[in-house]
Amino acid sequence: MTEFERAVEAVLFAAHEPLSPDEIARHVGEGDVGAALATLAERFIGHGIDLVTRGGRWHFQTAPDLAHLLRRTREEPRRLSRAATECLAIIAYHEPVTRAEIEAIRGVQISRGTIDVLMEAGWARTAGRRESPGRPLLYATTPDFLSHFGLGSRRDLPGIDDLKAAGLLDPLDEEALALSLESAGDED
Amino acid sequence: MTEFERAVEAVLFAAHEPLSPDEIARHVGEGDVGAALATLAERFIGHGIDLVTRGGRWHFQTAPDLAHLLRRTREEPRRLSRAATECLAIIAYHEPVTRAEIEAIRGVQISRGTIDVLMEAGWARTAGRRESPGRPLLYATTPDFLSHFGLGSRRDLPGIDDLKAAGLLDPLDEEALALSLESAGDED
Amino acid sequence: MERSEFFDGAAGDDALTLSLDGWEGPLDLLLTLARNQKVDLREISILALVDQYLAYLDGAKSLKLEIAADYLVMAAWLAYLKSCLLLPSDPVADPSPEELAWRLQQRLARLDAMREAGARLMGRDRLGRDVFARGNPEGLRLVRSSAWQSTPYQLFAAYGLVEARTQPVMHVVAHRAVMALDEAIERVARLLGGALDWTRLEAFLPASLDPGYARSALASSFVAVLELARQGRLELAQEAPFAPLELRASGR
Repeated sequence: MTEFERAVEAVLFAAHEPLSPDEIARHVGEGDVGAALATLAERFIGHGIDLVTRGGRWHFQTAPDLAHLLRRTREEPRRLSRAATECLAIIAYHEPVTRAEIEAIRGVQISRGTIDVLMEAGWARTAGRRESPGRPLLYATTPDFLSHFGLGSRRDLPGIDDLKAAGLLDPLDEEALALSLESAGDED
Repeated sequence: MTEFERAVEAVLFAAHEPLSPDEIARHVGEGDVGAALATLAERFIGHGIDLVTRGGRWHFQTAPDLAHLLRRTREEPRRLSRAATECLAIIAYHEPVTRAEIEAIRGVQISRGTIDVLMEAGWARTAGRRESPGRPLLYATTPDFLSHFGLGSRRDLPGIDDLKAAGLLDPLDEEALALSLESAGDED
Repeated sequence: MERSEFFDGAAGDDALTLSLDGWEGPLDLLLTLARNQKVDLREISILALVDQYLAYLDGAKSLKLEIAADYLVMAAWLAYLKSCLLLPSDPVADPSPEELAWRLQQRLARLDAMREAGARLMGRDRLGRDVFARGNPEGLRLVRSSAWQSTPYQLFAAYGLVEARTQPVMHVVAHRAVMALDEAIERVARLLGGALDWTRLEAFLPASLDPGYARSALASSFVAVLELARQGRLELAQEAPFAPLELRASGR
C-alpha cells in the first residue's frame, strides 16, 4: 500500500461526508486520486466495509449484507433534560423522598412527566408510601442507576464539600451547565 | 477474511464509541471476538487507519503519521489550564487518589475549573471512597482518558516505571499532607 | 538582601520579579527556584534554596505585594528547617533535619515529575487532534435498553446547582483591619517629625504581615501625605511616574 493510498484512505475515513476526488486532493496533495480510489475500493472487496461512490463522491459504508447490525432509525438515545437530571440527583441524595419534598428541595415545581422519564429510564422506582397525611408515594433510585453512573453504592455520591472543591457547587457556572444539559424540551 | 471477521470489522466501523469484546459479541453473536480482533488489527498494519485497543476497548483511528493531512479539518480539542493538566497527570499516575493528596502534591488547594473540567471532558471520574478516617472521595481516570491520549492501559503512561522505581509515586508521608491541610481554609 | 540584589541576583528570571500571582502555590515557587539553581533536583542545596525562598518573600513584602497565608506557612516551615540544619545535630531528633530536607527534595521531585508527565500526556497523539475516529459512523443497532443518556458529571453538577440555588444567601461582611485616615495623618506627622532628609513613603508604613492591613495603611498614608502637603507641613517628590514617592518635613 503506497503512502498516497494510505493518505486517501485516512481522509475518507475521517471525513464527515462523502468526498469528491477534488476534495480529497485538497487534503492529500499531488497524486492520482482516481487511481488510488480504484485500488482502495478493490482492496476492500470482501471486507465488512466497502468503499463506494455515489454521484461522484466517495465514502466508506457497511457491506449491504451486514446492514442488520446497524441502527434501524436515525433516532439517538435522548439526553436527560435539566429538570429530570436535577430531580434524579435529588432522589439519589435524599431517598426515599416524596414529590413534594423533591419540589421543596429543588425550589421549583416538577412536571408530571419528569419522574415518569426517570422511571422509564430505569433509574428511579417507587418505594412505598410515607405514613403521613395523604400517604404520598416515595421515590428511590434503582441498582441500574448505580451501575449507569458508576457508583458502588449511594455512599459514593460526592458530598457537598467534594462538590464545592470540584467547582460543582457554584451558581456562576449555571449557564455553562445549562448548555451542557441542553434541555430536551420537557423543561418545566 | 471470514464472515465473523467481516461482521466485527463492520461493527467497529459503524460504532460511535470504542467497544469492548463483550459489547462487540452482543452485536455479532457466537464466535471468538478476541481472535478476530487480533487478525483484523494485523490486517490493517500499514494502512492509513489502525485498529487499536485502549483500556480493553477497541476502535479504528487514522494513523498518527498522517496527522498533518487531517489536522486542519478539525478544531483543536479543549486546551487544559496548567493546573488542570497537572491535576490530570496526578490522578492518572496515582489513581485512585483523594483531593487532599492532589493538593499535597501540588502544594496548593484545588480551585474551580480543575476537577470539574476534567470530569466534564470525560477524563476523570469519582471512584468510591477510601476506607480511612473521613472516608474521602477518590478520583480516577476513565476509559475515555486512555482512548483520547492513545494509551493501551495505565502501564503505558509515559515514564511510569521509572517514576515508580524512584519512589515518586509512593503514598505521601503524613507531614506533606499535614502541610497542605494547614494552609487549607484560609484562602480568599 | 538589598532590593537591587533581589532583582538582579538570585532570581535572574524576569518572571520571578513580577508578583506572587503567577505562582501556583509555594511549592511551585520553590520548584522554580530550585530549577534555577540546578537542573538536577537531586543536586540542589536545600540551605541555599531556603535562603532564596525567604529572600524572594522579603522582596515581595518590600514591594508591598499581597502574600497569601500558605506562602507564609511554607516560609515558617523552611526557616525552622534551616535552623535545624544549622544547629549541632541532635541524635534523638525524629525525623532528623536531613530526613526533613530529603522529604522536601522528594516533594519537589514529585511535583516536577507530574508537571513533566502532564506535558508528555498533552504531547501524545491525541484522538480528535492528531488521530481521528470515523467521521460519520452509521451507528449500531441499540442493544442496551436505556434510551436515555446522562453522565455522572451532569448528575453531580445538577445537584450542586440545586444546592447552590436553594442555600440561603448570606452576605458576610468580613472584619478587615484598616488604618483610618485620621490615624494615618497623625502617624505620618509624628514619624516625619523634623526630618529634613528625603524619605520614602514606605518607611512610614507599619510592619504588618496582614496584607489587607498593609494595603489599607499604604492607601491611607498616601492620602495623609497629600493632605499634609496641602497643609504645607511636608514636601513631596517623585522623580518619574511610578518612581518611589519621597517626602520630607517642610522647611518652614
